[in-house]
Amino acid sequence: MAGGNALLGVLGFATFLALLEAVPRAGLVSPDYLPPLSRVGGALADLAGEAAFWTALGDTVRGWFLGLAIAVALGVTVGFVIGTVPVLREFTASTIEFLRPIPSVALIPLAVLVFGTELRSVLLLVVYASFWQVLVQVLYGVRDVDPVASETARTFGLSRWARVRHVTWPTALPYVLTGVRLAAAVALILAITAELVIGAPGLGNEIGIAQSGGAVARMYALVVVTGLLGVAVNVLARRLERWLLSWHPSLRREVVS
Amino acid sequence: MSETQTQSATRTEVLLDVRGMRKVYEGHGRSVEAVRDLTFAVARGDLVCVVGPSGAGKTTLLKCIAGLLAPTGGEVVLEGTAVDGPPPGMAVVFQEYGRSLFPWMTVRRNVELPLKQKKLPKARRSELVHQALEAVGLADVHTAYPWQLSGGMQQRVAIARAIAYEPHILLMDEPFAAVDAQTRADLEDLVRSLWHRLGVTTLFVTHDIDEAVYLGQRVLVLSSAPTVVLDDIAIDLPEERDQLTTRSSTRFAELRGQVFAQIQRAKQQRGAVEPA
Amino acid sequence: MSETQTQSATRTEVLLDVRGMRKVYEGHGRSVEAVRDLTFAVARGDLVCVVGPSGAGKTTLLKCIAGLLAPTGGEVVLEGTAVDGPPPGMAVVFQEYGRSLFPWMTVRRNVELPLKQKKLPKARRSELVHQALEAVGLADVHTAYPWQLSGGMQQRVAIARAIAYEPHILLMDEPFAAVDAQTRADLEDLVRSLWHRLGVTTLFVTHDIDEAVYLGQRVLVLSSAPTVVLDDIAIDLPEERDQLTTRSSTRFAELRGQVFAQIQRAKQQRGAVEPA
Amino acid sequence: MSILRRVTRASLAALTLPAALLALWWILTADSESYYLPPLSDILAAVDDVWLRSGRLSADVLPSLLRLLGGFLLAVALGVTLGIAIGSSRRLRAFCEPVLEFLRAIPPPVLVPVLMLFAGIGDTMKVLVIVSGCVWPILLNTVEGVRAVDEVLVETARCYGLRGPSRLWHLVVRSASPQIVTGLRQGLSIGIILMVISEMFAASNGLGFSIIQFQRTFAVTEMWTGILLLGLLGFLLAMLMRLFERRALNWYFGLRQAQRGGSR
Amino acid sequence: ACGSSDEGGSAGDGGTTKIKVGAIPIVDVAPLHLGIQKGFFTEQGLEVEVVNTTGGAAAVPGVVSGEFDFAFGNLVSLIVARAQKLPLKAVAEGNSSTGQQGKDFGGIVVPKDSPITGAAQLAGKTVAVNNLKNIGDTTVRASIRKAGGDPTGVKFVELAFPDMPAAVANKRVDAAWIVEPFFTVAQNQGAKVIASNFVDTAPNLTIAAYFTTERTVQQKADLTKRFTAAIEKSLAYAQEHPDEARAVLPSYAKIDPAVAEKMTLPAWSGQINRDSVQTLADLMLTDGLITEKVDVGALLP
Ligand SMILES: Nc1ncnc2c1ncn2[C@@H]1O[C@H](COP(=O)(O)OP(=O)(O)OP(=O)(O)O)[C@@H](O)[C@H]1O
Ligand SMILES: Nc1ncnc2c1ncn2[C@@H]1O[C@H](COP(=O)(O)OP(=O)(O)OP(=O)(O)O)[C@@H](O)[C@H]1O
Ligand SMILES: O=[N+]([O-])[O-]
Ligand SMILES: [Mg+2]
Ligand SMILES: [Mg+2]
Repeated sequence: MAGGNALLGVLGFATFLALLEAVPRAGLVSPDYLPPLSRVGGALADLAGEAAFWTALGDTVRGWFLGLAIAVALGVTVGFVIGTVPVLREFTASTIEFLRPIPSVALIPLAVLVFGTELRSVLLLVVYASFWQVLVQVLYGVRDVDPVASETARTFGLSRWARVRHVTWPTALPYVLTGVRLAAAVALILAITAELVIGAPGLGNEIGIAQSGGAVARMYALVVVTGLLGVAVNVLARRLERWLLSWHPSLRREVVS
Repeated sequence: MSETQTQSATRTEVLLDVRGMRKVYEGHGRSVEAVRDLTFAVARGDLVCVVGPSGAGKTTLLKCIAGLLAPTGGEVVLEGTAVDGPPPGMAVVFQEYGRSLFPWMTVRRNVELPLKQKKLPKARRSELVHQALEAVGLADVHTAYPWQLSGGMQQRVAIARAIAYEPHILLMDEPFAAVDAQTRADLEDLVRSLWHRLGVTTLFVTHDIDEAVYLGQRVLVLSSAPTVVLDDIAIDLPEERDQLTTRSSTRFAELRGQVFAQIQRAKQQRGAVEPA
Repeated sequence: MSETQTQSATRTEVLLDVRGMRKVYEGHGRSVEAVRDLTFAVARGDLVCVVGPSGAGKTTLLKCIAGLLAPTGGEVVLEGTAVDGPPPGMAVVFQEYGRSLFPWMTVRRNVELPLKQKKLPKARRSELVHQALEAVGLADVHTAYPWQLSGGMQQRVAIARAIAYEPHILLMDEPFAAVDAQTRADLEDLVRSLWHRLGVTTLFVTHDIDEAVYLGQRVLVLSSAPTVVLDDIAIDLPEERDQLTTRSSTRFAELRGQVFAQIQRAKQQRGAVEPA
Repeated sequence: MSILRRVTRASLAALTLPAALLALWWILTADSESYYLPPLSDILAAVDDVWLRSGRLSADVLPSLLRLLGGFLLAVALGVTLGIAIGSSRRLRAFCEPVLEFLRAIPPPVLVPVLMLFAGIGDTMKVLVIVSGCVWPILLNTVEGVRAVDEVLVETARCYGLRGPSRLWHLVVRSASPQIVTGLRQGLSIGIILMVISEMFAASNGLGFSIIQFQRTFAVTEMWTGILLLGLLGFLLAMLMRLFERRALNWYFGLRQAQRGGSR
Repeated sequence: ACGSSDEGGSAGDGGTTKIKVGAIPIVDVAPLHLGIQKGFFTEQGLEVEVVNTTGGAAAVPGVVSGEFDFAFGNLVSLIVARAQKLPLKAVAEGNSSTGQQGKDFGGIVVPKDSPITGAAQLAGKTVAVNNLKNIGDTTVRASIRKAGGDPTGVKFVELAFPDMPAAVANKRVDAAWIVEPFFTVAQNQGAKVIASNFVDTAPNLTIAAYFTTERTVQQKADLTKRFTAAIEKSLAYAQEHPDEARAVLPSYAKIDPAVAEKMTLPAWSGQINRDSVQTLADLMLTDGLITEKVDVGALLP
């Protein structure tokens, strides 16, 4: 069954790739601006041979991963604290709504001012943007706890911590994982955007250089790399989900009957 | 507090005191007076059965005693202090048994969780879990998840969890609704032996009159909502009960008839209230 | 198909045919053979009660008949065709009544929804909804949401939904588990009168032996899992039944004893299988 | 009386923390020399000049809002429709997922050149940039919501022959609606971010455009007024969203609250 | 702020000072990279790390915060910053217009079959520039004025240089101000050049400069002197050896070799043309980029 799914996924991706090859070839857009896949593939092969590319990839993955890890840790902690204490939740709601839409991009000058073009600048932006994704999911997840389950826990004298650990956490876990998946993508986007705009080393910077040099195929090759990174991240997240959530209705239904 | 004790010795000490309790559900365009005025007391070590028509407010009452709902009026006093949260040492078997089991834990872990909370050593926990599951006839499903079980099996897991906990107050809300007649009889005897052995003060909600009479020392009959206590019948059957002989005794039939008559009254005078 | 008919006239026409049905649940480290080998037939217009110990596979059987689960082996044939999805004109009352009501709809809309699906005119729908809720004693909760009701009330909403639907096959899985004795008696009579009036072929799962004997024309006794049919007892009580006279008749007591003995057998020889 | 109390409490809850934070900001920056952190008093004093008197409110904020609205609605339509389809079919999900994940990982700024090829440099392009970002949380949450529909409800619906649009609305959408609404909220806030990003390209007006313009011309005080305005806008939109949520999920809040019975 | 170099710019061990220079990875900064390669900076005891920026506006905060010791930025950005009281100081020329009509390293192009033949006809049309309120729109307006047109009705839109050839070819815009290498790319795809806006603005217009803060100039006078000496030597060398300047491009920019071969290089005169900068500042005042007259003397060395 898992094999069948993977096969379908490969099929879907192949269809997509065929489309990418066909659109410029059919003349729907000029291949000068959107080169057909085969040419992008050539550029991709060139990239793979460059040490600098691998360094850039490493830089991006490091910024992304560190940022994501910090954001998830912060988001989950803050989310559970706020979510399980109704007064806190009530009093922070408006502030969260206010801070959340302030785009990281508007913070770029601030980031450069404080941290320069170092990794920490990228981290600031990545953490800021993905933190909200996790936080909000956690808040919703905590809200979704089945009262009968939590009452059961209360009557058996489970402490607040034990209730969080055994009732709230498992209920919120599916939400948290969705949050992590959303945040992972946002973090990747922000890492690359920050590199692009600030000039910190990484794939984004490489994209910027390719763009300002007019190396279209190379630029798309780099874009493809970011996309593939995204796919890899998702595959990992799904693994994690399957492992942690085998009891969840959305997963167990696929096994039963 | 948890030492074994005979019921008669402590009959006079009031453990639970429900005084003029009232509960009105508000909100979402409906305001329902579920319970109008309930007053009764339960002595330490008592086994009280509560019967009443569907929608009478039995679950509401139980939740107020468990400290899960705040009464709109009156008060619930447990061991001398007003209840404002689940008291320690209490176990509840919910009517919504299916939802009260954690779907992310196996049956064994579900039963074990409260014991962990009690900080019992591992060996003792494992022993209690085993005994409890054995007692409800589920010795062979330790590693299954609740949603892999039938309705009656789920309900028995919830019961096992409560008895493994060795509470000194036990609240049960129609705990045998989903099990077959034979299992039900077995479980009834289980509850009585548990009560004997541990001296657990027990409040048992049921809609089965025979069950109420067979199990209880007292049967509280509630009217339909808005609820009051219609009758409080002492069950003077011998302490040692047995499914065959007890149920076929004439006194059993008399008591059964008495409760039945009250319930009929409860159903007929819907709304027309007359406190007991 | 839906015209009123007497049962005897059509006794011979087989509506439902369960042939060598087997069901194994797989997955999550457990593989459970819930049903080993079930074979029986139900004639059009029959009222068959199914009893068996908790975990016997009664719910599993019902779900296979309803086309909600695919049997692992054997087949379920309804009106001559193998079931592979819920057939039209069938109503089911689930054991998990609480979860089978839509929490985002009021009681009325819950009952009305399947009727809308049937494209009945508004006036007719409204009439059916009214009658059904009246019949289960819930005439006054039309605008409440299911979660504002007690457990027994929720279960009665699920029953009202099934009867308002005017099905020609009715499957009920322990439908009266959460209601009180008096209401239960009323609902039993409701089911019988519905069956008389509409000639609905009915399969009724219960764990109450008295109920099974009182309601059914036949009682199927299942063994515990892995399940086979232990006995198929014809209930030769008079067509007109009455809570008082019928239940106190000697034939009733005999039949009751017969079923009870079989159930005892079912419980004792757990695993040791011997088809009926 | 009790309504008054409730309103008072709600406003207190909404205003206390922001007020405290603003006060803190005010005090910390009162005699700030830092070029990039001007005193809050200066920032607030500049709001009137920068946004109200200059007519920027209608010249910049309005077009931004319209584009945001267009992009968001399009994303909702797309996200919910696709989400239901993908959530309901395991095969479709397996088929689409890698491609969707691929597209999702592509940063909108690098998507812009491609979008421009197809949609030009006008508002359509900007709306599409917004869609390209805020469709994901809506889509993902819808998929998860649809996948988690209670089995017993699914079976009930099957038995009563609930099919087609009726099943879709009465079972799938309603049941997934708490999750869908979560997605809408997330999508909205990402939409605002992308509104700013989209105005980094081929724009000549807009709130985000103005902020970036201030940033580039080193008009730091003005830039801060813009950031504040953006936050305020997000806040107001979130409030609207909450109103909608209260209406759409009335049953859900009732269900939870009823089961808690008002006790904590 | 956590800049990389310590107070005083003292030489590290071995007598070299590490500095960070912010520069946009385009043709204009070829001399910097070439100079590093040639060892002109090492001669001055400088070890340069070039950090890519996205242009002057992005480099300014880096310089102000001390993250960069020096950076490359266009003069309009620097004048605007100066008008905002940012204490910036130019230390050397960055690059300049070639001053030859039709043979500059950038200009205004229109689609192949456009009826527009001169800058005067741009009135009322849409023109793409890379940044609004910057050197592009200011100099395009100057072109229109010089051709006798009215610049008030021109509609400018922002478009990144790399996206301009496509926008022109697809007629998304009526005209665009483009610089190399995209200037050549656009012409290869058929676009027509109708004006050289830098040439129209002022003779030998200085476009960009290397700059730092007043504080660095005062407190690290020696470092500033060494950097200036090295970059001026690099500029002169690049001006004299255009082939080497072209050859250094692939080391930091990704330009199609065929285009790199053909395109026009900017001028690296080594001198900031003060008059041209003042002209630019005056135009900015006219066009409303700044609100008060700026004395460019304070900005220039
Ligand atoms: N959350 C709620 N909101 C509004 N009304 C409620 C709520 N819960 C219960 N009620 C109402 O209160 C009354 C008593 O309900 P309760 O659940 O206590 O009855 P019960 O005696 O347990 O019934 P049953 O035997 O059917 O379980 C009913 O009329 C019910 O409709
Ligand atoms: N989803 C499932 N996965 C695995 N095993 C299951 C599943 N559902 C039921 N079973 C198993 O199948 C057997 C029969 O279950 P079923 O629910 O049919 O019993 P039942 O006769 O309805 O019992 P009850 O009277 O308690 O409702 C049980 O042993 C149960 O553990
Ligand atoms: O916060 N973002 O700019 O994405
Ligand atoms: Mg109840
Ligand atoms: Mg069952």
